[in-house]
Amino acid sequence: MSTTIEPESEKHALGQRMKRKEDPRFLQGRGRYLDDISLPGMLYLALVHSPYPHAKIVKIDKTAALAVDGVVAVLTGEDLAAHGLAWIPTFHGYDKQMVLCVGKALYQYQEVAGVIATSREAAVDGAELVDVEYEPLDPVVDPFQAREDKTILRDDRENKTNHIYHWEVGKRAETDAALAAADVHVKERVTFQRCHPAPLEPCGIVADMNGATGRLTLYLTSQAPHAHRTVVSLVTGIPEDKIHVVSPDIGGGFGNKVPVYAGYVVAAAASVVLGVPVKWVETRTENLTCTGFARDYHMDVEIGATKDGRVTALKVTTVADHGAFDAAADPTKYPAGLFGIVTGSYDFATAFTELDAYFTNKAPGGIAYRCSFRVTEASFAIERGMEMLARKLGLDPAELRLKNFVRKEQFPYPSPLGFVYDSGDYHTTLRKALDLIGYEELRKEQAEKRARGELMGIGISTFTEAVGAGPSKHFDIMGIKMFDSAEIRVHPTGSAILRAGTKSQGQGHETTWAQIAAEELGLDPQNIIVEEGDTDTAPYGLGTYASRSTPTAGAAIAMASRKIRERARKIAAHLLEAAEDDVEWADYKFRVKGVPENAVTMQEVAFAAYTNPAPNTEPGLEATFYYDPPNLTFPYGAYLAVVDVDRETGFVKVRRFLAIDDCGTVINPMVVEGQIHGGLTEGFAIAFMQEIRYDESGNNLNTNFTEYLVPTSLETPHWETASTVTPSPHHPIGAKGVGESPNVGSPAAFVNAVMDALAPLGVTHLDMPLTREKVWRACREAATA
Amino acid sequence: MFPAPFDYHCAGSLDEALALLARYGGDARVLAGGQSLIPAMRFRLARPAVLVDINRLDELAYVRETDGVLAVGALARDAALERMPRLAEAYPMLAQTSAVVADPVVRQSGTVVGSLCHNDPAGDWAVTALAGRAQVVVRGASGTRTVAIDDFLVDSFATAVGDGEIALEVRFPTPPPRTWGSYQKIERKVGDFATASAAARVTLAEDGTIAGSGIAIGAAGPTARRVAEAEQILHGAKPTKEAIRAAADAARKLADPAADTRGSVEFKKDMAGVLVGRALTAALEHLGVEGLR
Amino acid sequence: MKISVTVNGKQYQREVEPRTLLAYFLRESLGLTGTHVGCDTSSCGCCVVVFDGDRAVKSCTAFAVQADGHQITTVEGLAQGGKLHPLQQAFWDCHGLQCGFCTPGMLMSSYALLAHQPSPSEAQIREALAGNLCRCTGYQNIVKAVQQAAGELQQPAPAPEPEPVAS
Amino acid sequence: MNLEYGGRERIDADRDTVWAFVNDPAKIAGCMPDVLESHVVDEHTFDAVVQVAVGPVRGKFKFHVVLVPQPGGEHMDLKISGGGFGSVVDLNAGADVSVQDGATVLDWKGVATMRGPLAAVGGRVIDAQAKRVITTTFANVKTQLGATALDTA
Repeated sequence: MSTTIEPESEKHALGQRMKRKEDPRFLQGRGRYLDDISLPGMLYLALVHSPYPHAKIVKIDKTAALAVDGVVAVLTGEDLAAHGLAWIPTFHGYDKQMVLCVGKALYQYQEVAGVIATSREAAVDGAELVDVEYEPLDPVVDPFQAREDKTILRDDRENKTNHIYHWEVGKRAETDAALAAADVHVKERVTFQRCHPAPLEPCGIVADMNGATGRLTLYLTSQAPHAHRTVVSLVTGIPEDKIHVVSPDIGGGFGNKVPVYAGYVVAAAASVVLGVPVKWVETRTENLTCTGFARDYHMDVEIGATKDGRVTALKVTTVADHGAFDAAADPTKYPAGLFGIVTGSYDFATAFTELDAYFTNKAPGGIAYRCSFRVTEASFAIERGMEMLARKLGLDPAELRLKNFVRKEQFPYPSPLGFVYDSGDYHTTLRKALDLIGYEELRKEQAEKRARGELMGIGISTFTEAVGAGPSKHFDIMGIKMFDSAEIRVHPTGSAILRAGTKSQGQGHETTWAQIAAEELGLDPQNIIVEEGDTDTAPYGLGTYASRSTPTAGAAIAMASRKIRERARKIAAHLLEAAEDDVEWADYKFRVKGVPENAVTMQEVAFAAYTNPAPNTEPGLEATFYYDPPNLTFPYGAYLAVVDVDRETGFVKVRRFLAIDDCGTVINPMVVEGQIHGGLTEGFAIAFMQEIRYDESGNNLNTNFTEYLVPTSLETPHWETASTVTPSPHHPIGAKGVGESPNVGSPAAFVNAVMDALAPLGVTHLDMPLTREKVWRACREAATA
Repeated sequence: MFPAPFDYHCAGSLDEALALLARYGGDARVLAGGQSLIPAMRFRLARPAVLVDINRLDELAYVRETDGVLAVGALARDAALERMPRLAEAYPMLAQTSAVVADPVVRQSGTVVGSLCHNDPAGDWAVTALAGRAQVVVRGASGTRTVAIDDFLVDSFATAVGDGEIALEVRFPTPPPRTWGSYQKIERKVGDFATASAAARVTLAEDGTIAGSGIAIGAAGPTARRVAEAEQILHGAKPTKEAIRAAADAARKLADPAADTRGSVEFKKDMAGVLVGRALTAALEHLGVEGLR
Repeated sequence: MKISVTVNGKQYQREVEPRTLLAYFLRESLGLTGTHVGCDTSSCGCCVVVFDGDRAVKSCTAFAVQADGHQITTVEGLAQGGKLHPLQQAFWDCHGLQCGFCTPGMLMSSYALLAHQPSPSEAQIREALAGNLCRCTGYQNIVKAVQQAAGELQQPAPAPEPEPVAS
Repeated sequence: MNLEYGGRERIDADRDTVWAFVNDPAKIAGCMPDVLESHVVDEHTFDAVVQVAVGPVRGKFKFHVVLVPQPGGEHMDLKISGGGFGSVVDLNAGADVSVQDGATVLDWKGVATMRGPLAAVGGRVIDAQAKRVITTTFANVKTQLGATALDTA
């Protein structure tokens, strides 16, 4: 049943539109971001990049660079090799990647050398003068060409092939048979272009090797500080206690700040060698050309259905372009992430999906850009497929979806590709969306417009995500299980400190985490301070990405709070002079059952915990909880886009966009709306303008913000939002996570809307981004055809 | 990124600026708004040995209407026009241009004259200046000369301003009665250079025929181009759908754009025509002509 | 060369290299790290500061030497007498920020807008902020915040009790 | 990014003179515009440093030029590789020398491939420059040969 949580009392912290506790420092320029950190004697690192996408490094001459005033050192791949740092393992450890080019450059802008100097300017002056002699090789930029293995890009690997791995799940034979038997059948290649998270704050590091203590402190733009410390320890052999990772305020991450990058390693190595702090802050060009990209999936989508519109089978065959190294950020056992969510919100009797990944002369990556691992690609594939099926069947796309949704009584729903969806009420959510936007009227208006030859489209996307990785029996990264953690200490006067293994990058954990604890403990969220990102003080956790924070750390916070509550009950019984079993927690107080006026507050209990502890009980009031989720959570939504297309110029005007999200229990509606606005805007950008494109000779064509297009306040549509609430049955507070749903669900809504607009012209599919020229060309070809 | 080292001179007077430019010749660049120059320097594509900063020359920061021309000084920012009261009524083409150059923050530093001097093939002001029959006043050691905009725009990123010279002001003739103009731009997003752009200005005679026009297109060749053929087609013609279509086709024919990430040659040529058509339609409809759609 | 510049009402005299960009001068010579740098192409607007009270300037696209003799306002100069500026208060009230990186530039561009246009329409606000990029908010709450702040600043009476400034 | 150029020059000199001229690195070097310094490496190769100056973009480009005459004395390839601004330009041009109604005709076309910051940021700037360099070079071949032809007449 769908309900909206209403605060029950002024004390109720959960579900409140509480203003963010982190904001005052950001609003006054008092945030502390990586580049704000400056240490005495600090040197600066600038990197030299290869202009060639594929070339032998013949020789590197440092002489001129070293002669530059202020230049202290120049490091190359050979220099790092001497310290065993020429190569580092990739994210999931299946491949290794060069830190600085060793022998070969494998993609344009790959890091070739590092120049360390006394000022940023001097470092760049030096980098300009590092003389690198290249012997150009033919680049392979197309994964379908790479597949032919005519040129082997990675001769450092045992297997002399560009093929990285094959992955499949589902029933191949059964699915093929069902597709062959289907009355109606659609098949289309749907490409999700290479794009980039491009957070406004670039990645960076200040590495500080303290010779006196032998301790290496790394201030790092890190979404996963603990994981990074462990990786550094494993790679360098430095004991973990001698490494201190501090992730300061982060200016947006979106997955970009999960991997380890060359600049980090070179700066750290330089600090170890030189014994002084070294700072590296990447340029925007470095961010867009070297650090983790996302998507680049080429998906053949095939759906079978009965003539009355019941889907029978789904098959998706994917070619993935991973670039020069297999640095995709996916859990170890899931090389294609959670792509198995590709059956979406629909009840398929059978399904099969397989994927092959290839090396190309492009930047490495394949990170979870504002989405759970590969869930955006999967959602786009199925939602485009359903749209094409509706067109082929001559059915209204909303009707087709209502016909095929998993029904609410089917939850927990085992999907044919191996997930067990926790909860959902897809019919209610889509119907609410159709009512709110006035779907019937819009279809009427569209019919009239079409009669006049005008192009108007309505696009639907009813996606389901799989987030919150994850249960330790399935999910790990380099062996580390993907649980997360919380540690809460209640002070004598009833204020508290809460630390978690996650790391906010703008999501507002300092506020929402406090709200969860406050709700569970009956304390004032304003008096609960939240700390994250310091590996010396935070409990161990794998960090914030893939919408995992609320499902994992959010749960840990609730559980740690309940542990405290159980301890507190003993103290309360002591104060109330009642038997522990007679003491109940109700209305944010401990009360003697049947005698509600006989009660003590958590503040009173906290004070007693330090001043008057119950006999034979441990003094103090704190708890730690490591939460291993029993399952993923499955947030979902129903999105509707309305567009008008100018057939003369190909311009698409997004007239309306309605997003209804169901992320289970809502911790802070204001923060949730903010997350949705932001995710929709990134989805809009990907649908219409954002792409990392390489030309046939391997040049990256989108190397800065004049070419990698981020929409401004003028292009960005006005967003309409609403919600339904279907709590997760297995999460302590029923929350599912929301930060990424809008970026997962919206691209298909936009593209479906434009394709619906172009339907009278017979256009069935165009790949993103839907630039003016693409739409213009489609209109013109239809006109001349 | 950080610029290469350079010597900086802040001119206290126009004569001082000219003297500095005369002294350093080709090694010196004038720094006005700096919105194209400084990013180029940050990428070290531009590495002038000397910058001559004219930002202290407040006497050049004017936009004034005198004897039939709107004179825009070398230090007048785009925003100064954008914010000018009644500009939209008196100089619609300029007002519309001033609202779409680069982005609103860049416009608070960028200058109109600087944009003309940079002469990016996809820049906005050159297009409007051509359609508006503007003139540029250039001063050097040898004196002051006035150059018609058509002669001013020499080649992509090249103008009639020689080493040691400064473009002092651009002059837009005040439109005669029964005249209206429009600037149309297709950009991928705010802050982008034009994928295609067009400016059109038409004057109607008493009898309702077209007495004269100025039509130009941008991002359609090494520099902005006047579509003379379209101007001839319209001269003395009745303002009809057909006339507009013919003018638009002339623009399509003339356009010789370079393919880039903004679009193919084919797309840009067609957009040149579409935008000329839209600019003319907008201008004529404002003048009360009906039945153009 | 030596420059003399007034930032947030305080006068500074510093020796700078001509090529030093204003953004880095503010951040590193004056320690005012609220002004951020997010790109090299004058696109993102994280570095916007205000010259002489009403001109928004991308300080990564200006040299420190150009600030000589000017009055500069940065995000650190908005809050007065322990109270947030109505723009800051409105951004907080309306959830007009998330990661906070673009926020200083957004605030300063809004500040310059209101200096010229005290009661802007939503369309005018969207136009005026189109030189500042944000990856988190989708702009909607930022626009709402600027409208609220404009309203507050129009009030003759002082705005309703703002939150105390956390230091 | 790839840029394509081409052109045709009618030259007042006989075919053999033209063929000899375009095969002489010293002479071709002399035809390149804005050459600051050049030296001939061997009978087919020369290096040149060219002053690039387009709008705000000013700097030096180093070019390595190889002339590859094809047997038959009618077609020759020019391979020009160069660099500057941390970027790379490779230019492959081909020229056909033929006689058409009395005059010697030089047909040429070239493709320039650009990599690095220039391609990314200065593409539109450098396009104009590359076009100018190669067009002027072949135009100079015509004028210089024309001149010599007249002198010897």
